[in-house]
Amino acid sequence: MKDWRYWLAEQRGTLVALAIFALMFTIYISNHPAGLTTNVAQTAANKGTLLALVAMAQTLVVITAGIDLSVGAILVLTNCIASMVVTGNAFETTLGVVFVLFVGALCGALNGLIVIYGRLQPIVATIGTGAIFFGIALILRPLPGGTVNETLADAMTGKVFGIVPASLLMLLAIVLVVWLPFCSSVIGRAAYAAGSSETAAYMSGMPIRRGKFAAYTLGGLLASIGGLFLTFFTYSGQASSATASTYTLLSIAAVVLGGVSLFGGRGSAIGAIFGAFAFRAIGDLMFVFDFDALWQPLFQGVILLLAVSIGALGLWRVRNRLEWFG
Amino acid sequence: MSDTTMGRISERMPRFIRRIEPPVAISFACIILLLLFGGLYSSAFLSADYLLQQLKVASFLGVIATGMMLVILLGQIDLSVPWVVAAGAMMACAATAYGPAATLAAVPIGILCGMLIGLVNGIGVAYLRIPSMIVTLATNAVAQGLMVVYTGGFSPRDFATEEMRYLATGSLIPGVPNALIIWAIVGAGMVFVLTRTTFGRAVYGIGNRERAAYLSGVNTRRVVMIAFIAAGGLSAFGGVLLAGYASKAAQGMGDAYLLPAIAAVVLGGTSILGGRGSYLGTVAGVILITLLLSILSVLQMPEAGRQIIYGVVIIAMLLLYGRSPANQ
Amino acid sequence: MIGAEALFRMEGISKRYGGVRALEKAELVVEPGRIHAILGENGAGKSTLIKVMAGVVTPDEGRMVLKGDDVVFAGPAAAQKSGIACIFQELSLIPDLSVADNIVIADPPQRFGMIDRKAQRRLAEAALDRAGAADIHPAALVKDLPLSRRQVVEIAKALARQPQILILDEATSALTAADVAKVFQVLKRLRQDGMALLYISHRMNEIAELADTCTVFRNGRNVATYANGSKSNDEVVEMMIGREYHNVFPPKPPAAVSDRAPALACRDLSWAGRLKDISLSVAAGEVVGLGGLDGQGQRELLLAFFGVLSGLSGEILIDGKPVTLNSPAAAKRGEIGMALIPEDRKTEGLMLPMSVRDNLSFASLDLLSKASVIDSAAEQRRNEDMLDLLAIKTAGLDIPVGALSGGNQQKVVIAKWLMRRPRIILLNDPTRGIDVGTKQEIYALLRRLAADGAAILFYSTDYDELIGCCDRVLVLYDGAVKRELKGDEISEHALISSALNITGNGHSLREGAEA
Amino acid sequence: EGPEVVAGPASDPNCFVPWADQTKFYKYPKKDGPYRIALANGYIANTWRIQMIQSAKAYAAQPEVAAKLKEFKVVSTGEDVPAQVSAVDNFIDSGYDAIVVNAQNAAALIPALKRAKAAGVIVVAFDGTVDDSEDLINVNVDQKGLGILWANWLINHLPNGGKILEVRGVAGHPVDGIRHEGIQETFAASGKKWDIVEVVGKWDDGVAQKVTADAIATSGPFDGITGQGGDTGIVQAMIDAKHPFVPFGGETENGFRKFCAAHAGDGLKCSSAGSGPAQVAVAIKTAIAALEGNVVPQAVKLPLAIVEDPNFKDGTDYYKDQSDNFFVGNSFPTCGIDISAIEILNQSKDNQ
Ligand SMILES: Nc1ncnc2c1ncn2[C@@H]1O[C@H](COP(=O)(O)OP(=O)(O)OP(=O)(O)O)[C@@H](O)[C@H]1O
Ligand SMILES: Nc1ncnc2c1ncn2[C@@H]1O[C@H](COP(=O)(O)OP(=O)(O)OP(=O)(O)O)[C@@H](O)[C@H]1O
Ligand SMILES: [Mg+2]
Ligand SMILES: [Mg+2]
Repeated sequence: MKDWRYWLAEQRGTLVALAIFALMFTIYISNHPAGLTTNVAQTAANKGTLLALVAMAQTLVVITAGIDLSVGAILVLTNCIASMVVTGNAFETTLGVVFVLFVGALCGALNGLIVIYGRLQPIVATIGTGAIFFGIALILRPLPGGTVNETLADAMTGKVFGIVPASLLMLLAIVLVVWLPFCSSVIGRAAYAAGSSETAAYMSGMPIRRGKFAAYTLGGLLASIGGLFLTFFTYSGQASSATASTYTLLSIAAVVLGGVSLFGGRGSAIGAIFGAFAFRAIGDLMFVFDFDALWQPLFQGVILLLAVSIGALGLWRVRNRLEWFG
Repeated sequence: MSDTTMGRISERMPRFIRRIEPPVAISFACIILLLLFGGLYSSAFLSADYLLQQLKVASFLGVIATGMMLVILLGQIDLSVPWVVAAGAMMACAATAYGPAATLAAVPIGILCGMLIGLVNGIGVAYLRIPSMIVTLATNAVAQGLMVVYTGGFSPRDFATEEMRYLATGSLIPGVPNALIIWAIVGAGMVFVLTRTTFGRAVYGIGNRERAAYLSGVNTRRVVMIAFIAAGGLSAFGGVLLAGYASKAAQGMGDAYLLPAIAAVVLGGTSILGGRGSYLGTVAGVILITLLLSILSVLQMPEAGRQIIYGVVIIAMLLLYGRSPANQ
Repeated sequence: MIGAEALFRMEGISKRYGGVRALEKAELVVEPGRIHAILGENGAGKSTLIKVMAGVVTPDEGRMVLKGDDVVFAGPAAAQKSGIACIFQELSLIPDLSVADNIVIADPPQRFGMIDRKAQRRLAEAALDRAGAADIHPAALVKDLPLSRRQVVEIAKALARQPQILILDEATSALTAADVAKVFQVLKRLRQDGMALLYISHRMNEIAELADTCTVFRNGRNVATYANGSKSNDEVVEMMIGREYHNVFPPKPPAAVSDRAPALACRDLSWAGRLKDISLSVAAGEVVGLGGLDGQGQRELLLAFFGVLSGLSGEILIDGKPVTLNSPAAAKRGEIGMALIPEDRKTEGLMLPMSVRDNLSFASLDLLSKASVIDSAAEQRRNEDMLDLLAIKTAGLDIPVGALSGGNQQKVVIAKWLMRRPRIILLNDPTRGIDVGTKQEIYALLRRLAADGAAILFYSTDYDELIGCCDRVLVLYDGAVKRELKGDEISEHALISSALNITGNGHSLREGAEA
Repeated sequence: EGPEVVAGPASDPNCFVPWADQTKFYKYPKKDGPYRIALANGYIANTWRIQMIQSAKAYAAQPEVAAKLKEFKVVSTGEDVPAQVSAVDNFIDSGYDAIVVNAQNAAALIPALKRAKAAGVIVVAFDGTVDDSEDLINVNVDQKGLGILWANWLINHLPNGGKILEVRGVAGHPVDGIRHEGIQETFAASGKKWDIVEVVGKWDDGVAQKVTADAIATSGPFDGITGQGGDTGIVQAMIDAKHPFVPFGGETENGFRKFCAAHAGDGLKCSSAGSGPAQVAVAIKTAIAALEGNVVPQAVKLPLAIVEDPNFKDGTDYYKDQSDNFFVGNSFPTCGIDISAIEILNQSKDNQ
């Protein structure tokens, strides 16, 4: 029985991401003036969770061999909407949350429809929809501001029992409620299959359209959870194109660090979560090392370059050069 | 439906037009439509002044998009454009601090800096087999870091040299901006490379199927690396021209060029998956994007509306002709 | 046959692609409990016909009747629901999913809306077992399997659906005799169980052994339907190609003894545990075959010569001189002059969306250019020469090579290398999926090239081909040369027994399978 | 615990000018020095921010300031708002005494301010201020006043009204919005007839130049121009298009002032005012004062660094031979802060 070897091979990307994260985070914590206190953990968890949500959203789309360059814009749009509707009493707040999630799913669904029925390449289709989503965000929130139900916001960004960051529990819940059911359903398998070989999937009679549509829609949904969380984080909404493009690019970096193949069909959202946390830990190193402020961006760039080059180590093992080409 | 209509229309056209692919034809048609639309608002949109100015401004994007196209034809992408543009411009201007010889060589120095970053991209993509989307993201961050350090610590000189000014804003042929001539030369070079040289064939081949190209005895890694170096050099050259236009270099001057460059290439009918596309399409795409942005700006459309229209136009145009074939 | 009720019937089916008539009023009657073979040269319309049956292609006209009811399939899923399972020529496995995932892909077992992995595993193991491939691990990823194993997985996948009609479009083209024998046992059992089978193959001996009924297609029409065995081989081939047909293999010249160093040789070549101390030599003018079961290192050996593998130990000698080749680019260069016709034309040989011209020239660009600038006139001339030489059927040099029939695509792959006039030609199963007419041309061509001084090393899964074509055959087993057969020693018997590494009197597996 | 609200005036009334009459005065519990102070910066890759960081370092290195500081740490987190908020959290957790913030999105700091207050950490925001919270000290120039100033300059120079080109900043940014508001309101209140053409220059010379060129070609000529940034590019576009020089209300870029000085005689009458990067030094100074237990206003209003035609002097108001890209207005004499922009730019790597 060498089943575990197959399992290991399948999870390699996730495990590498976990290892990078563990390494970076250990360096960070062992140099942190305060050490690993619950507050430090909470700060790291909140920041990581936000990126992890966007990275998961990106993963869903990337699995289908697509890419969502509008994911940051969805984040920003839902952030702006959340800063308007997630207020008031418990009932109103709940309605607001549902509405925000609905809008996110709608944006994702729109992407999906354009890609599936419009037969456009995802990368350009989402450049277009991203501009549209951002434009709407700007109409809704020409200036930063707004409010959010602070009780809910503090609860979601706080600690449960004074120890466990609530954001991590939320992430866990999302994995259990959204990700695991998705990837072990027929629809999810169709999404993977479409990403791996769309023709073969079609010939095999798989519901590839539904699979892709579900992936894009859930991607939008996850991005909107990110938007909600961003609102909890900041108590406000801002239509910032910088935020949109930053998170789009970071989500791609996190997804790759998390071992998800940009060519589709391979990888998991759990890997992307570790990728996101690893990426955040890279940024945190800045905090604990006494770098001149002007050298920090360079340092961060170099670390990123090194981190993405880790995958290249596998090249040493390649003895058949055709394996270069996947 | 649109395919067959197009087919029928194209049959009635003269032969040389018929050979132009639908994306190119539609892009040019959209350009004319856009101008007519602008002309309704103000006849100034149809003035030679305005059009030449658009072509001049389009030249910067055109040079940058040329490099982007080369990379996209390989099935890759270059996200390092923003800071390669800035680095090229800043380094070219910086050269002026190092004596008259360096000042004369400012333009090549700027381009060389871009090629160096392109080299790192190329090594990462071709030899380390890292997805281009992520290597170029990282080199963009590194280039930004370098420029921040440089600006903060080296008392940078950032005036464009006379030569740079001349290249971007002068006019050797009266009435025709030099930038446009440069774009024409770069474009002609690109057309020649793509259609007539072994390198161009290899680019298309690799874009279609790198494995088959490798087994055909093409040094695919070298081709990919050279393409990235060229793309870096062209981005930097675009930056140098921009610096000449603005008469100075600045941080962040390349930010506005990444997505338009990709959009221009794709609107011009080049497949984002690689292996397919013609330079004429990129020319159309560049002019289209430049005009669209300019007209929306001048119409004083609020930023929100502009973003929405920009997005809608991209999607609508691609729906017209950029669709992948239906499932057989 | 008489009295058996037609399970499925196709009437007046036509399909055009632009100007190409893939099918023209095609008819087909499928009956339960019978194996129906479909024959025809490349591009005759066989694949198109079954794609119509499988719901992949919508016909322009005609009707299909399943158990007396008219049916129209909206897509492959609809056809599958009606009990039609199809193994497509170009396979339809998902490379990044596991074997088990692929086998149950159409209808995975579910619990509470989730896929039940345990049940899936059981189903997959059972299906693999039935297909005679219990050695394939259900958790392995399909992309890690060689083509021959993938074909078996595809068969298992079709079996797992328990269809009423099973279609195999060249589903065994990459299998060696041993695997084919196992598959045949399965197919015959299915026939007994009352399933209707459609079988497409270019291997005449397989059809002779397996089929009950045969239908011959030519240019999109059915030419004849007859009971198997009622026509001679040559008659059948003549129906297929529409002209007279004789001996398949060109005569072999007498072995010439030369004291020149062999054009290609290797000494103690080993690689990554997959090649073990291989020593061989191929002289100019010689056609040397590589035999053995699939996956015994033949592919790796060819790749090793062609500079694709790194970490080789041992020596490769060209004209007696040791060389180090680090890439195909190095291997094809002037002094070496090597060419490799790769295994999979669709991913390794061609760029399907590019024109015939671009593909033909692609390996020879260095010869067709001065200072890297392509000489279009020379290119045009050389391309036209190659079209003539190999009689490639194409509507022009500027159409995408993907629009040619499979056989013509294969000719383009060969032509693109012959354009370089290589001195050493490595071929990896070059006639897979190619009709007999074309095969014959390729055999003749190989002989001509050898006569002109080329050294040819030729791997084939088809024993007849090795027997008919090769001066010598080296049989590989587990990465090592087990046996060298010369002249009259090359027989099916000898090939099979040495392939299985059986010493003494191994009996033919095909005979065994028939029992 | 938070500060005690006391009556004014501030300990250094010349420097710590309260924003408005109602502005509260704070007296934080006195802490013993030397202090650990952190600067949480966001984006860094533009000249203003680089200059700001250099100014902060130069100020913190001044002997009398350095004597009060045990540690001065700078972290830049890029354009990512949550990352900056987390950096603030991290500084709180690491026990810094005060945090100075140049916020990407000031409104987003509010939750972090709660945590800072609970931990007894003083937060001073500058450049972008948090108006909806009183758990910090704001330090800023009057951005709206800037818009009003520019508009008034044009109104004064164009007695009959006319056609104005307004080049705006980054859409969605509060500073752009408030400056725009100031400009619009002032023009509307002037009672003259104005035709205002708005384009978006994103505070970037290249973008501003391009949109100005387009605007001139299609809607020009203009009688007056106001630009929030990228003004060098705007003038460059005028020159390239041979647009006549007209009155101009703009920022404090050296390049812009160079043009203003050179072409004043041709009609380029400028009002150049803005928010110098050295306001970071005022913010640090405020933080130290608060830590020392001195009375400070909750919101400090900085003077605008204004130079208007015909007062442009080479060597003080602009530097002819230096880069176009830095912001000249960099001294706050009322606070005793005079960090010459040119000095910090020329600070070589070695003597930092
Ligand atoms: N998708 C398509 N587009 C255009 N032409 C097609 C297409 N599919 C098939 N054809 C044409 O239809 C004809 C029949 O093709 P088909 O694949 O059915 O041949 P075949 O009998 O399967 O040949 P082979 O033995 O090579 O598999 C060919 O001449 C081919 O040119
Ligand atoms: N996308 C396409 N466009 C145009 N023609 C096509 C296309 N796909 C297939 N064809 C036509 O189909 C014919 C055969 O195609 P197909 O792929 O079925 O061949 P094949 O069955 O793979 O051939 P072989 O059996 O020799 O391997 C070709 O002659 C070609 O003209
Ligand atoms: Mg076929
Ligand atoms: Mg075929």
